[in-house]
Amino acid sequence: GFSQIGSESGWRAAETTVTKQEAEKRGIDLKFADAQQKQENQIKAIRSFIAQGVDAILIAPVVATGWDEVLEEAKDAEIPVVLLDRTVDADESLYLTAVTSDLVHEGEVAGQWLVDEMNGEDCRIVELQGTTGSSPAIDRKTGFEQGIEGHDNLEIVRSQTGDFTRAQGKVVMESFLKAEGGENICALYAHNDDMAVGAIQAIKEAGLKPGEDIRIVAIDAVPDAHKAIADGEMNATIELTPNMAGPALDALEAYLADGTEPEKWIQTESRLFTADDDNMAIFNEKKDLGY
Amino acid sequence: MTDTLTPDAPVLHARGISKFFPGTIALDDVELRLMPGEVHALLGENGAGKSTLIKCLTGAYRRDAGTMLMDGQEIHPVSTADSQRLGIGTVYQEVNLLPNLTVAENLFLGRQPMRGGFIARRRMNEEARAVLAGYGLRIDPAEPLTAYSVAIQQVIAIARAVEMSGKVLILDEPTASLDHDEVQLLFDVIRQVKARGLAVVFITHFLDQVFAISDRATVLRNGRVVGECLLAEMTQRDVVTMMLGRQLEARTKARDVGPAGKTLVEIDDLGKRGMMAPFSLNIREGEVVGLAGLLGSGRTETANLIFGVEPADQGRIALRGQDISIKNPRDAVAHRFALCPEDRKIDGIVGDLSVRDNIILALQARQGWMRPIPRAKVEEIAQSYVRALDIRLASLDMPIRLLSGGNQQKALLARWLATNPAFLILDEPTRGIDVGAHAEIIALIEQLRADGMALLVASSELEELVAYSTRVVVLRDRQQVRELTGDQITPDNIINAIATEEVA
Amino acid sequence: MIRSTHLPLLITLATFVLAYALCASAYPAMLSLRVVANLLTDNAFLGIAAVGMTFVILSGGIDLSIGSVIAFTGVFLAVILRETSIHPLAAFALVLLLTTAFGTAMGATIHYLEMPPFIVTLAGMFLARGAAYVLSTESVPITHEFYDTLQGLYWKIDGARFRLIGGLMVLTFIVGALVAHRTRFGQNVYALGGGEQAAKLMGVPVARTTIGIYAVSGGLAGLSGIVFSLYTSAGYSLATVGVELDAIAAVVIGGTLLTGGYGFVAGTFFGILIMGLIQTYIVFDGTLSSWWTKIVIGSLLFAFILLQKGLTWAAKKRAAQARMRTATGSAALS
Amino acid sequence: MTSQTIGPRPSVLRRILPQLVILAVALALNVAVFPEFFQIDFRNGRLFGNLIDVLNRGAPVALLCIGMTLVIATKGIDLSVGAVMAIAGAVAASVVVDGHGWGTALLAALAAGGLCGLWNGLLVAVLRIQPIVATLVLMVAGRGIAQLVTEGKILTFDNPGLIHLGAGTVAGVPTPILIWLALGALVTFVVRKTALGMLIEAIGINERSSRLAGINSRVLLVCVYLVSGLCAALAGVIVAADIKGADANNAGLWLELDAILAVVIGGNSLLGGRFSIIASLIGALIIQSVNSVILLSGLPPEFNLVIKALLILGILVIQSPRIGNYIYLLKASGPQPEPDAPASSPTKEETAR
Ligand SMILES: Nc1ncnc2c1ncn2[C@@H]1O[C@H](COP(=O)(O)OP(=O)(O)OP(=O)(O)O)[C@@H](O)[C@H]1O
Ligand SMILES: Nc1ncnc2c1ncn2[C@@H]1O[C@H](COP(=O)(O)OP(=O)(O)OP(=O)(O)O)[C@@H](O)[C@H]1O
Ligand SMILES: [Mg+2]
Ligand SMILES: [Mg+2]
Repeated sequence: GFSQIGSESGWRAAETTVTKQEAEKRGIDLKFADAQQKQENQIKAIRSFIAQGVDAILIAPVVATGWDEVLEEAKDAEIPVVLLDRTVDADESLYLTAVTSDLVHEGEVAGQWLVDEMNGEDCRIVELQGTTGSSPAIDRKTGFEQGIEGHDNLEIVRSQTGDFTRAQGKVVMESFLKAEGGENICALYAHNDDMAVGAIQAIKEAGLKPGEDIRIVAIDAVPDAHKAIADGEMNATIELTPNMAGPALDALEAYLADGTEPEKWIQTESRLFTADDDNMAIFNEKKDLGY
Repeated sequence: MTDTLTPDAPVLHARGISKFFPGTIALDDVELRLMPGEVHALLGENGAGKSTLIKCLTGAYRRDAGTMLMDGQEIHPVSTADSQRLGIGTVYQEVNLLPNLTVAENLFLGRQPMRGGFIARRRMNEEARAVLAGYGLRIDPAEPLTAYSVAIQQVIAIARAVEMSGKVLILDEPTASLDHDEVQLLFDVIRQVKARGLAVVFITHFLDQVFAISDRATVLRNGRVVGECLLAEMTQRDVVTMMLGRQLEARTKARDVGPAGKTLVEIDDLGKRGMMAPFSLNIREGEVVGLAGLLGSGRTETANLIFGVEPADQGRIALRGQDISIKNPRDAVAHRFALCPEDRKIDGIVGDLSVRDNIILALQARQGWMRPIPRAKVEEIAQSYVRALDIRLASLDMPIRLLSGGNQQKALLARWLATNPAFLILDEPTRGIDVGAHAEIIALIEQLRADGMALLVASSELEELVAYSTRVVVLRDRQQVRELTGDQITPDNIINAIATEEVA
Repeated sequence: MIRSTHLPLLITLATFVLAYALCASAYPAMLSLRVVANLLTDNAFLGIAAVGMTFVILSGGIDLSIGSVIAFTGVFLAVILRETSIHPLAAFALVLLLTTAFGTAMGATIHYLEMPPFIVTLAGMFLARGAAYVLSTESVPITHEFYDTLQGLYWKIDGARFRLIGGLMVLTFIVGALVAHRTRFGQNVYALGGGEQAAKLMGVPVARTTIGIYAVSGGLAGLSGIVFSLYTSAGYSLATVGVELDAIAAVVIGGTLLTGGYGFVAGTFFGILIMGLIQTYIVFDGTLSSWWTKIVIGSLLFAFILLQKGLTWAAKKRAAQARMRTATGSAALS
Repeated sequence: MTSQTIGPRPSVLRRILPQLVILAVALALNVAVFPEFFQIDFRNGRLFGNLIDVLNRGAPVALLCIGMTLVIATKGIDLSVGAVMAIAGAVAASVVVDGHGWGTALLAALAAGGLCGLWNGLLVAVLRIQPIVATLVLMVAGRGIAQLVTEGKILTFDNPGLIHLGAGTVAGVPTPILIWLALGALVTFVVRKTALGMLIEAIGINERSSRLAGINSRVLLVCVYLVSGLCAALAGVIVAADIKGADANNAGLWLELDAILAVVIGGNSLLGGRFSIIASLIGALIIQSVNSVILLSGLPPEFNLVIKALLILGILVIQSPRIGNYIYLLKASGPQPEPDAPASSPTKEETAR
């Protein structure tokens, strides 16, 4: 059983596709349950999986808290649980392993990139946050702030939520451009690529050159971001791999075969892509993954 | 009016009651004195302010001026619940019960018998059954209210009001939808209540009923009291003159039916299963066909079937010899049919629309939305009918729901006359209409007939039917049972026709 | 005694039984006790909120704020238990007081300012969710041992756990049904739904009843929030988005008319179970993609509405024919 | 915008005065948080300024509320418009991605929106399902259908014609502004120059009476939902064109609530009847101005919802009939608030369908 959050973003859709592909590759019968972005639906789905007697459960938890009870039930029923792309605040004994990236680290990489890029020059940064209250928004913000800490030349002057969507990214960027004056903004940090892509359009419409007048760094590395980097409209993106299921299923197979306990945290790589990479090639590679 | 007509002190004494609406002074310094153990008629034309006065007295409206004394103590009811607590039970003009509750729940709303903190449903039903039996109703009080006819609902509303009233019982046009027998039943109840020493306020436009049951009357005109009188000392003519402020010309009794023209509408075996047995009817131009019958005999159903409100599932209708198909009211309107419905509130008025829009609604609907009637024309039509039918209003722009009941009825009549129909169906055209207007409407029906229109009129008032019908069709249990023509048309004959097979 | 007024309830019940039978024939595992226990536990918070929604809808109103109030309650509890050392029971009392007051305020606004419930509760929805954000944007875990105690209370048969919160939901439904059908307040709610003007003229205390209804709904949303915090051991300001629509759907599937006046609290119970069943079925199926899940939920909702329409229509037709056969109205008058 | 032929009412200006005042206040708030709010310059071939943004960003809600006003006038409600936006955007995007022109894409999107409207209309007018439930079905399923079209991803396109609809300008003015102004004017004109407006109001107030007066209420009802679907489709295309991609999951999410709010702020009753499209459009601008205040204020996003709720609550309270009555009372010793003639009709007074 695989309890997915939903399909609120392209990245999420890609994760679903990849997971299904990985399962197919291994000849696993995957039961898929979409929670429409609601934790309660995920809990219901897990309970139903238990009632059905599946062999293992994959969850991409929508939020970190609130899983103890249902994980305990899974443990009772002796069904191993693997967490994908986010960990939970529960006792480690309740799940087999967690395959995640480090959200804070992603933010830090982005911050670090900007520090290197600016090389001591003054820079006024605007930030497009994810959905208020969601853990990627909180962690990526924290990470970025850690990344630029101690560099007084870098300053976040405005920060608003763009709800992880292109449309909001564009709208909020427009207001940033007006409130601060486009010339006064030197860099944009967006919590995901979709918002950055929206913001790029807003910057163009304001008569500025994205990527040159305003440097742009975002997270996820979705195909459109690679394209934007290839076009010189964006500077950097940090990959959050949609292939969480591969390592997860590997760990599960090993565990079910001979009881090998995997490590509690399998961290995926947070790779930084810049204009130095062959972005068009990556774009073509990724574009059919369901982003 | 300082001279006391009865020696007792009034149980309820309202003084200087005034009520203003935008553009209207509905009540102006009105005084009402109710003695214990009397039936007090409140009389006046449509829009005179009777219903408004009742609402001010019972706290449904806040009055703008005036004091109320109950047994000499000043009272200030600010809601109907308040007035109920003070012992004033009221039946407002339209049936005011809740269609979604059962009979018993309606009867006991707000004072349900309780046991252990919960409503004792079984006891409530039993008590309701007992109470209703006192009104000659043997119905299951656990059934929803809507399972019963409007007449029965009216009786239930009255029963509720009587049960609630410790001192005063107010009935606003309670008899408008009742049959003769039911009216008698109601009068029995009123007499009992009166004997218990309550004061009863009785509003109606039927003067016979006023004289049959009431002791005293207060007459309103244009929101002012024009007089208070002991009915024993008055004649009907005096009262009418007081109400209208003028004499009502005695009506010629002779019926002048004139020659009828060509056959306009032929109805053949029209019927619908579960609603109306098939019936046939021919109506000629310049002819008024009356529909008589008891409550629930199917008069309204007949009208609705012809007009396509409920599509018939058998039979045919022909207009001037040609078969036509009427599947909905729109088809009917297109063939120049018109139906002035019985229940004006639900089927007639479009409450929030202005009187002007209401009057041209049917005409506009027939013309289609593409061809709006020009402003000037609209104004002209509306003005002319307001004048012709003497509709009392502050302005043509006011929402029609603010008109008094009788004036709403006239506005609806105007709506259909504006379409210049060939065939006009009137369902209870005079319900809730005052004596003056009553006479005007009867005159209007005769006028329309003389102009060559074909009319089908359903009414519960036999005198009225007799006055204008060229033929009368009698219905019973949703079947045509008799047709009366010419000199056969007398009230007695109609009653006989309605009753004969009752024994069978 | 079966009366025509009980028809919608019976229809809902029949629909549930039928649907369950269909599901079980496709996946026999759905007959297990575990599934039944899950239905109760997983829908507990929704059920409790839906009882409040039933009252609101019976009166002809609507309450869009409950999802946000649930989230607010969770965050409030989590934050207050983290920041202070008060006992959870005291916190429960406090939060119930708060949410009831919130409902009361909405009811008062609706009544005294004559504003439509849809809009007032929409503003309430923004406000409650906004207040939750202000308290904490992060999801806050609750780690009080009292919570563990409460969560440890369950009755286990065959691996199925009947938990405290499921029981609480059933209790709420029983109390709700009693209040709706056997108290004056309940009758007044129905009266308001039958027609506010008529109810007013019949002496129903409209102000008190309206405010009471929204207070009940707010209070039950608070209770539901407590249950949700027990369910997830956390408070999260983004939780339970759109629960109001689920609750409305459950109430409507349960046979209550959105126009007010007609319906049963017990019907809502089966409405909740039917909705739960749909979700369980989709998970058991396990092949539906994200979008097909939405489409299937929408279609099933439509199917239920249609089924209800059809059954109601058939029953009405039968009743009309029965009436035609029996005496007409006036015959009942002597 | 137009003079009326049918249903003469007190002058349009008087009807929309409260909305105008509130809009002025909302704009003044903007100036308070951002003094250069009214500054507009010409940059990069387009008008550039906050005021333009308000007009431009208000476009989707403005378009939605044109149809929504008509639906609400018939005592209905359309919860599905957000989902229909997503469907229309997805259809338009997939059509241009398949290599067709922008005209075809626009037509296809409008057809899809029309179909959705038709479906809603049939459920409401023929199957007689309560509008809120009937449109809830499409609200739930519609987003799924949109995702089915895009297969869950954001369908990016670069057809300049289509993009022009959302992000382009005509004579320096952003296209969306022109579109909603034109559509608003067109619908107002059609509705008020013909008898449609009055007939729609009539069925909203008392459908039974209207039917008995010969109005084809069924067809009118279907038409009204159809118009709402078309408006939503147009809004969906604009939103997709604006970001050069169809985001099925997020496009128009919760916008139905904003549209309903705009209609209510426009002083239209949710119980049906009298309506004013112009007032609703001003309502949409008011909402967008409030959003603009939030964005320009620079406060942390946690406060967005609270601020929005409070501002909206304030606006609605000012508009409440009660408060209106008190103001009236102050001006002239008139009537008190009180029940109108008792309604014994079984139609419910207090509903939000
Ligand atoms: N809420 C209101 N707003 C404005 N005017 C009103 C309102 N209610 C009643 N009126 C006006 O007050 C006057 C008195 O109406 P009322 O209903 O009391 O008349 P009535 O004597 O009961 O007439 P009827 O015999 O037709 O029932 C009428 O002119 C009516 O138009
Ligand atoms: N919509 C309806 N649904 C069910 N029963 C109805 C409906 N309308 C009327 N009835 C019933 O049909 C019977 C006929 O009622 P109706 O009042 O229309 O007859 P009528 O002969 O026109 O009498 P009147 O016009 O004097 O009231 C009544 O007993 C009523 O209960
Ligand atoms: Mg009256
Ligand atoms: Mg009749």
